[in-house]
Amino acid sequence: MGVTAILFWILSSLALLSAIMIVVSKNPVHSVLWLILVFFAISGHYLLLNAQFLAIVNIIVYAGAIMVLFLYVLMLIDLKKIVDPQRSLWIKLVGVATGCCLLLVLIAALSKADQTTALTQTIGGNIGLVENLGKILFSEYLVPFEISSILFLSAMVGAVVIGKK
Amino acid sequence: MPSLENIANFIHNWLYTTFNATVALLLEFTIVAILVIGLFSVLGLVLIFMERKVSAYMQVRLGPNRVGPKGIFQTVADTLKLMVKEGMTPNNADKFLFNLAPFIVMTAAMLILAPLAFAKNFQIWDINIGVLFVTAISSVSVIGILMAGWASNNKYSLLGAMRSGAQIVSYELSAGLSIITIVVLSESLKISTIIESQANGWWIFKGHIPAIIAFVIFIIAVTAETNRAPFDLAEAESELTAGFHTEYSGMKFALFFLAEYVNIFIVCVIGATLFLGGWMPLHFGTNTTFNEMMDYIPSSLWLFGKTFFLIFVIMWFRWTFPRLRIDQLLNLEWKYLLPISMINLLLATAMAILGWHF
Amino acid sequence: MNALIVTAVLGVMMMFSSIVLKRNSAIRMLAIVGLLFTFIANVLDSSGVHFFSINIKGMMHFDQFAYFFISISIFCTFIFFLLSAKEMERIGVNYSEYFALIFFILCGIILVASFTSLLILFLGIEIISIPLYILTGSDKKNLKSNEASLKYFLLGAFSTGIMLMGIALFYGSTGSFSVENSVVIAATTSPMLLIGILLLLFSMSFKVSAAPFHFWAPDVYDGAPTVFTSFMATIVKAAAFIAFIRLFSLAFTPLQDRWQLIVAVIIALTLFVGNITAVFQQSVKRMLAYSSIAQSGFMLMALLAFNTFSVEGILLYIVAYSISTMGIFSVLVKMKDSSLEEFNGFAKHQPVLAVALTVFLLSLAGIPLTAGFLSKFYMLKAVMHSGNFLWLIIFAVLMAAVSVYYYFRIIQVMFFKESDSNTIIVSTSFKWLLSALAIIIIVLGVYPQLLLQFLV
Amino acid sequence: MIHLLQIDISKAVNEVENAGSYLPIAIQLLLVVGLIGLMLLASHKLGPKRNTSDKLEGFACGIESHGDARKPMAIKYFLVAVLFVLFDVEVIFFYPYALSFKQLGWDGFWAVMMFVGFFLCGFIYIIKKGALQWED
Repeated sequence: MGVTAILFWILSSLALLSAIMIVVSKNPVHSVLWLILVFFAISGHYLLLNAQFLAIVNIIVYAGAIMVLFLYVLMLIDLKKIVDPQRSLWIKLVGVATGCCLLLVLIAALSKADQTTALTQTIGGNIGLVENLGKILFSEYLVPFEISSILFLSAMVGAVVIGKK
Repeated sequence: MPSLENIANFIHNWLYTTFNATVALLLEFTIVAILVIGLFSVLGLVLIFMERKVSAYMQVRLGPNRVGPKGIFQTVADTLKLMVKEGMTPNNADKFLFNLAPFIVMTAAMLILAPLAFAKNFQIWDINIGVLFVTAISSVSVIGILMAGWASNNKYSLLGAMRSGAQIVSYELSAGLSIITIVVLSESLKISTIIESQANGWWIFKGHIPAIIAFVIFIIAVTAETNRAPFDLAEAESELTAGFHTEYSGMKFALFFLAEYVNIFIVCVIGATLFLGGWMPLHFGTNTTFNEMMDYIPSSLWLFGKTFFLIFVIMWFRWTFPRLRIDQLLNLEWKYLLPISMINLLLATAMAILGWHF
Repeated sequence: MNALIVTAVLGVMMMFSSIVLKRNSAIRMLAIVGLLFTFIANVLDSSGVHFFSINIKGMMHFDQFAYFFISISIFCTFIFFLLSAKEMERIGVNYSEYFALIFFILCGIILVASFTSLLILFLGIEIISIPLYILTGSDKKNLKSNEASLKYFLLGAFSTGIMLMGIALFYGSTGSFSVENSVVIAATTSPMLLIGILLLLFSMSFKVSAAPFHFWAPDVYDGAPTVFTSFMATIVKAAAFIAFIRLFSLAFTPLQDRWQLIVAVIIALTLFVGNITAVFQQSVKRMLAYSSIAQSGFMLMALLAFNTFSVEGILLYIVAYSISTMGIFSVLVKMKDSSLEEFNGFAKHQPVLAVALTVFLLSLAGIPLTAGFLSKFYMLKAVMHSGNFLWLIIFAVLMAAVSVYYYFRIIQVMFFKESDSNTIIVSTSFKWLLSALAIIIIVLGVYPQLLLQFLV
Repeated sequence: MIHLLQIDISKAVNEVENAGSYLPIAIQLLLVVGLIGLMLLASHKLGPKRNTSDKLEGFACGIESHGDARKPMAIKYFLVAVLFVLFDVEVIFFYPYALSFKQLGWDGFWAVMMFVGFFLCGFIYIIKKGALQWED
């Protein structure tokens, strides 16, 4: 097992553990913090794939910006007032069963995929470097890039409609 | 000429000739570790002392003058005092988050030190996305602040943290945009390349008006990002006691305090690196005599000189401008700095495409 | 491409309209005129007059079907504006923003009608969804509207996540975002691709509120302001269908035998759940929500069989369903609440409207001589042509019979119940418009070629 | 040229050519966490521990604190955070552009201008609507 593989397993188990903690924690603020840890683990994965830009963006936008937004939202609502609705055990079991089904299907499919041999692209793959990504983004994928500005505009309008009195 | 580069080279070569590769690597790690810790303690002490003395002289007083000659050991004494103080955790605080918050803030501050170049070829970690890395890690420290405010379960803390969060994230935008202006001009995110691109003149001179505008905006934005006066309404003593770290005491408080000063140091180093040429000496065109004279000054002195000049400017602000209200603060960023820096960036880009800069 | 840019620019214009224009009627006029202009731009585009020359790098493809569908949705939005734009004033103060969001939604609709790359599909779906979350929650004082918005947002985000996972798996196995048969054929054996298709199928079923994924629909349709429900349940839903069908007909036909049965089961479930639950509803709004689920069962049949019947059928279905549902909603908006009692003796007070409503309801139920009947007929015929799934056809007919019950219940209370003296006030132009729509439904029911001739 | 750690890592960890360049930061992270932990531990050991309930109460300048501090905050902060997320994404898009604008030339510039133009529209809209106005 090489260093990459060891790192991969460490990061994966960190990500999975924190993801489970997000769901399990009683306090939503704790969940947010576990989520940040997940993002860092995912960023580590991106780095293993040599996708630097994604790794950094993941930290800036998700771990930085969106988590701040989440924390603000949590501070907007009165956490004390919210009584955790008592879901019946049956519902919980069904939820777990469904999740496990999806997991099973995904594992079954992915284990047969031929991509398993190419574990990570640490060597050779350099499309994730910032300048290469820029070249692709502003030429090949220019149309989706421009269209995404409409998405941002509608989000801005939404923020004003919802947030402003 | 004993420059930092030569010393580092010497140590490196000596290590690798004396020991085998792995041991040498480990030893190097240890040396770097000791250096970083040393830098930290020295930085904290020096900056706090400097702050006190600068404020004192601005207000025509003497400042600390009892402990040691001219009071230079005052901060050492203070640090020792903070070390042996009791670190309390309030009863109704969220214990875990309360203790984690200073950790995060401090860790973020110390991680940013890694890609900074302190002298010619003297850098812990020269990564190809250096500037981006700095932006990324600095965007995380706000989480620590919000966490501290929320976990304390104190109204002052929470209010301070909310204000601080809003302020930091807002000013991050224009700070980022002015950083990108320099990235556009030097076409690299790597700190060493950015510095080398200024060999024939610093960006603030070469970059025409866009670089100057970017520099001004950068200084304003980082002053706000480090919660310094006149943007210190997150910890406005007269209204919010101490803002998000009201409940902190002892070492945990010291960590927040230290992180604040380390952050000031870091942003000033970045400002010096991006706009003022980092460790590059001041060069004037083809005036070789002058240039060689300047080269004679060690590169580390150049960087620290520029950095401490910027730190002094930021401290100067504190005693010059009155504190802003939160609405003025957000207006300044959203209505003025953000659009200006955005248009400024486009201007710089157009200029760079046309090749108008030197 | 014309229409896409025009709608985007119009969206921006509508954003600023409330700052420039002070009167709501002026804003409304601007929106209507803008929509007319968009329609013209789109028609010109389809006949070869392109306003802009943009290299779209093969990420979108505007074929005749796409142009036609875009025209239909612009036309339906136009009708929607004429019928209910005035009612939006009552929801909140952000009158112009609602129009802006609707224009952005139209942008998304144009994207999903013409994508050939999964990136564009994703962007389109998101551009449709995000304004919808906001419109659903636009009645900020109303707790139900807030709840619906949050529910819609959470479930919508979840389904988008599943969709992204599907796209990722698709990309992982084919190495391309391009929605083409050849791409899929090259990777048919990959199990990752199959899972990707499955996840895409599920997330798209969510977006069109097909049965096991329909739970959000009744609550959201019920909670949202009625005006926006009528937009969501018709035009937006039709766009989701077009995206669904486009995705599967362009790319996944080589693997048809793998997913066809799942689709058939989804259709059967959708028909069953929609129709049976609709029977028990007391609120007309909620009943229409379930009926819209039931109708999606029929529309999904186009997915089972790709042939000329299904292509013509789905367009006819969209027109018939959208116009009828919008017509009913436009009356419902004007009522005090949406209970069935509100319709008591409606025929006495508003005979014209009552007749028009009857035509709409008959069309939804699929009674001959209306467009609704023909469209259902086309869909069933399409499935018949594909050869399999006879059981589904029988089941669908059975369920259509069930649907007659709850649609006729409204007709019955309108004509045969005593009124409680509550009348609604409508303008003459509204009556004219509604009658015209009823006539369109009947004309299309008799002579569908009037519409379908444009498809050639 | 020596970057104290950089150069040797790729020798020591040959297998991870590119990802290996992040090892220094990982080590620095461990180091920093260890150092801070040590500092906290030291002060914990050195400092006195005399806990009284009065002392551990929330600080409210000497007066008794009323109610829970975690009260709902003004929605203004939320608006700022939402807009920050949107604009932050825009700023992020500039990084790849800043590194490749030379090759992209004017085409790329106009593309970015269009993107920024849309954003500026949104920006003006926000200002005009007073979404960032602190006082209503």
